Amino acid sequence: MEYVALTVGFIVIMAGLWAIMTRKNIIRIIIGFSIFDTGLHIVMVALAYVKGRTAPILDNTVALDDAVNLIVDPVPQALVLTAIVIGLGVTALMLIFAMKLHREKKTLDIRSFKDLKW
Amino acid sequence: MSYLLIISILLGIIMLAMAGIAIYHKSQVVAIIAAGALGLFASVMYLLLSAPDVAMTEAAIGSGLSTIIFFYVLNRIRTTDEKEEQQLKK
Amino acid sequence: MELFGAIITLLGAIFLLIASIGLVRMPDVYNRLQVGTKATTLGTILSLIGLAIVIPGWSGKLILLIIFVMMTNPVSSHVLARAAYYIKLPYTSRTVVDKLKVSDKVLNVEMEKRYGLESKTLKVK
Amino acid sequence: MKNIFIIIIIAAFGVMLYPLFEDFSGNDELSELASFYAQKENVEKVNSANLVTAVVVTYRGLDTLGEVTILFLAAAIIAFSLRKHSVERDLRRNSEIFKTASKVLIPIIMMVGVYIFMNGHLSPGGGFQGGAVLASAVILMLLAFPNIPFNSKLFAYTESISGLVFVGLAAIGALIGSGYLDNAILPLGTFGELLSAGAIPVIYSFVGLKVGAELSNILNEFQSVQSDN
Repeated sequence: MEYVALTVGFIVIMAGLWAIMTRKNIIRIIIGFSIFDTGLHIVMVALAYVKGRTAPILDNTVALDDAVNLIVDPVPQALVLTAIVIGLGVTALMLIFAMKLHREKKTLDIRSFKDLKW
Repeated sequence: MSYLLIISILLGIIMLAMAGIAIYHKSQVVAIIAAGALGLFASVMYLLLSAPDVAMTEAAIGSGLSTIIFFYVLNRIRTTDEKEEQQLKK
Repeated sequence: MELFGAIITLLGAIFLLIASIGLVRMPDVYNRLQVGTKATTLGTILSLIGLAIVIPGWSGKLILLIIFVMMTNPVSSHVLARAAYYIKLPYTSRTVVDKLKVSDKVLNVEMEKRYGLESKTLKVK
Repeated sequence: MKNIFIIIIIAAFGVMLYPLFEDFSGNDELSELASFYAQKENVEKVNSANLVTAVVVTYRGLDTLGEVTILFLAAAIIAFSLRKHSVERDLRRNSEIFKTASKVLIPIIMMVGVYIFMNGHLSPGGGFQGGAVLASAVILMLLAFPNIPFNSKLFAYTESISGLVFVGLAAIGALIGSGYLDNAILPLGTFGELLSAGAIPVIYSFVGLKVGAELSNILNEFQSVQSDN
């Protein structure tokens, strides 16, 4: 199962990169960025998985004494937790700038923004 | 073949299809909704990988709030475009 | 007892399956929304009741969940159908009656009588 | 022609990623760091049932602080970069069903959010998830009552006070505990109860309030953008 998740994560990352590089509409580029983000999170969580174990929450089913042999790795999960929230903030920022670009040029086509091109 | 493996393969196929729709569909609205659905299926995948915390966060933020802000921006851009068209007609 | 709960959960799953078949099968947005709301509400509630029978310790939280589903699901589909109506999504050719048009007209006339013309829409700053 | 270059670039990226896939042979046991966190004496030092919460709040607390700072910066830049020339615009009237139902639902959703971040050390959940649920209650309010006077000052004050309490509790941990963001400044309690794990529920609740206020502010900015000129 973790192999499937890892493969899917990699392909989703590639799809996001492809969308970032080939699409012409800025909204589509931002969608590609969020797809890329999701793929990265899947890869990180899949790397934390340990075969046949449960979530890192100690309760009646997971004994405190034997927790080392029963739970999956909590550290990448904690990192992904913060990464998702940061991803929302960054996406909102990108969308605001897309809106400002649209206000300047009245278009969202990336090919019409050539101000820095000599 | 355990049933978890079959479920995860099905989920993976659906997620790849969602990514394809999000990149290549003509309508931007459908593309945004497909990106949100990708997040939703990813949260089910996190649940299979025994990460319930991450699954909750992804379901609330990745597929809920980010879709909503995409739609706000899309609505804003569409209304300004409509206003300009009306001005051009005048 | 466990078997009974499992049977009820299976019944809920069958309702959900029928709902998803109807979602593909129905001709326009409004019919799809109707199928997707009624059958999924009943299916979800039945699955949760079955779960509560199997594991009685969770029944408090599950009853809260059932109340929440019963409140949110119809309201959200009502809002969706209203939005779809006002952006003029097409009906099927077999639609016969449009009651919202009539009631909206009545409401608008009444509102104009009471508050004047502006009350048709909402002014937002 | 251009697409071929892009395909080559992506293929190169894939080749870079491939060793990660090749070396991954399916973990059979925990890594060294994680098994340190999961040992009995170390779990009892923190006394939090949810190990992810323990990692987020205490062991990796500085990461959380940086994350909250980044979110604050994003919200601040969004608020700065928008002009505020609001004009009136026409909206459809919301239906009575929607308004009444949202009046009932908004307190329930907020309560669920508070429950999620209060129980972050016992069950799945925590500050970020609870904050997101709070923000979704706020967006339901914004959709149901679009001309409600949105008190953004209240949210700003909530946000800054929560940030101050977060940093202050961390500094108290450095003063009287064993280090910055130490959770043993409050009594640890018994394992698995609501009032246990020292300062973790307090810190995580304030993180949840902060995240909820920031996300609500971002959403309100996006809503107000709809009607500017």
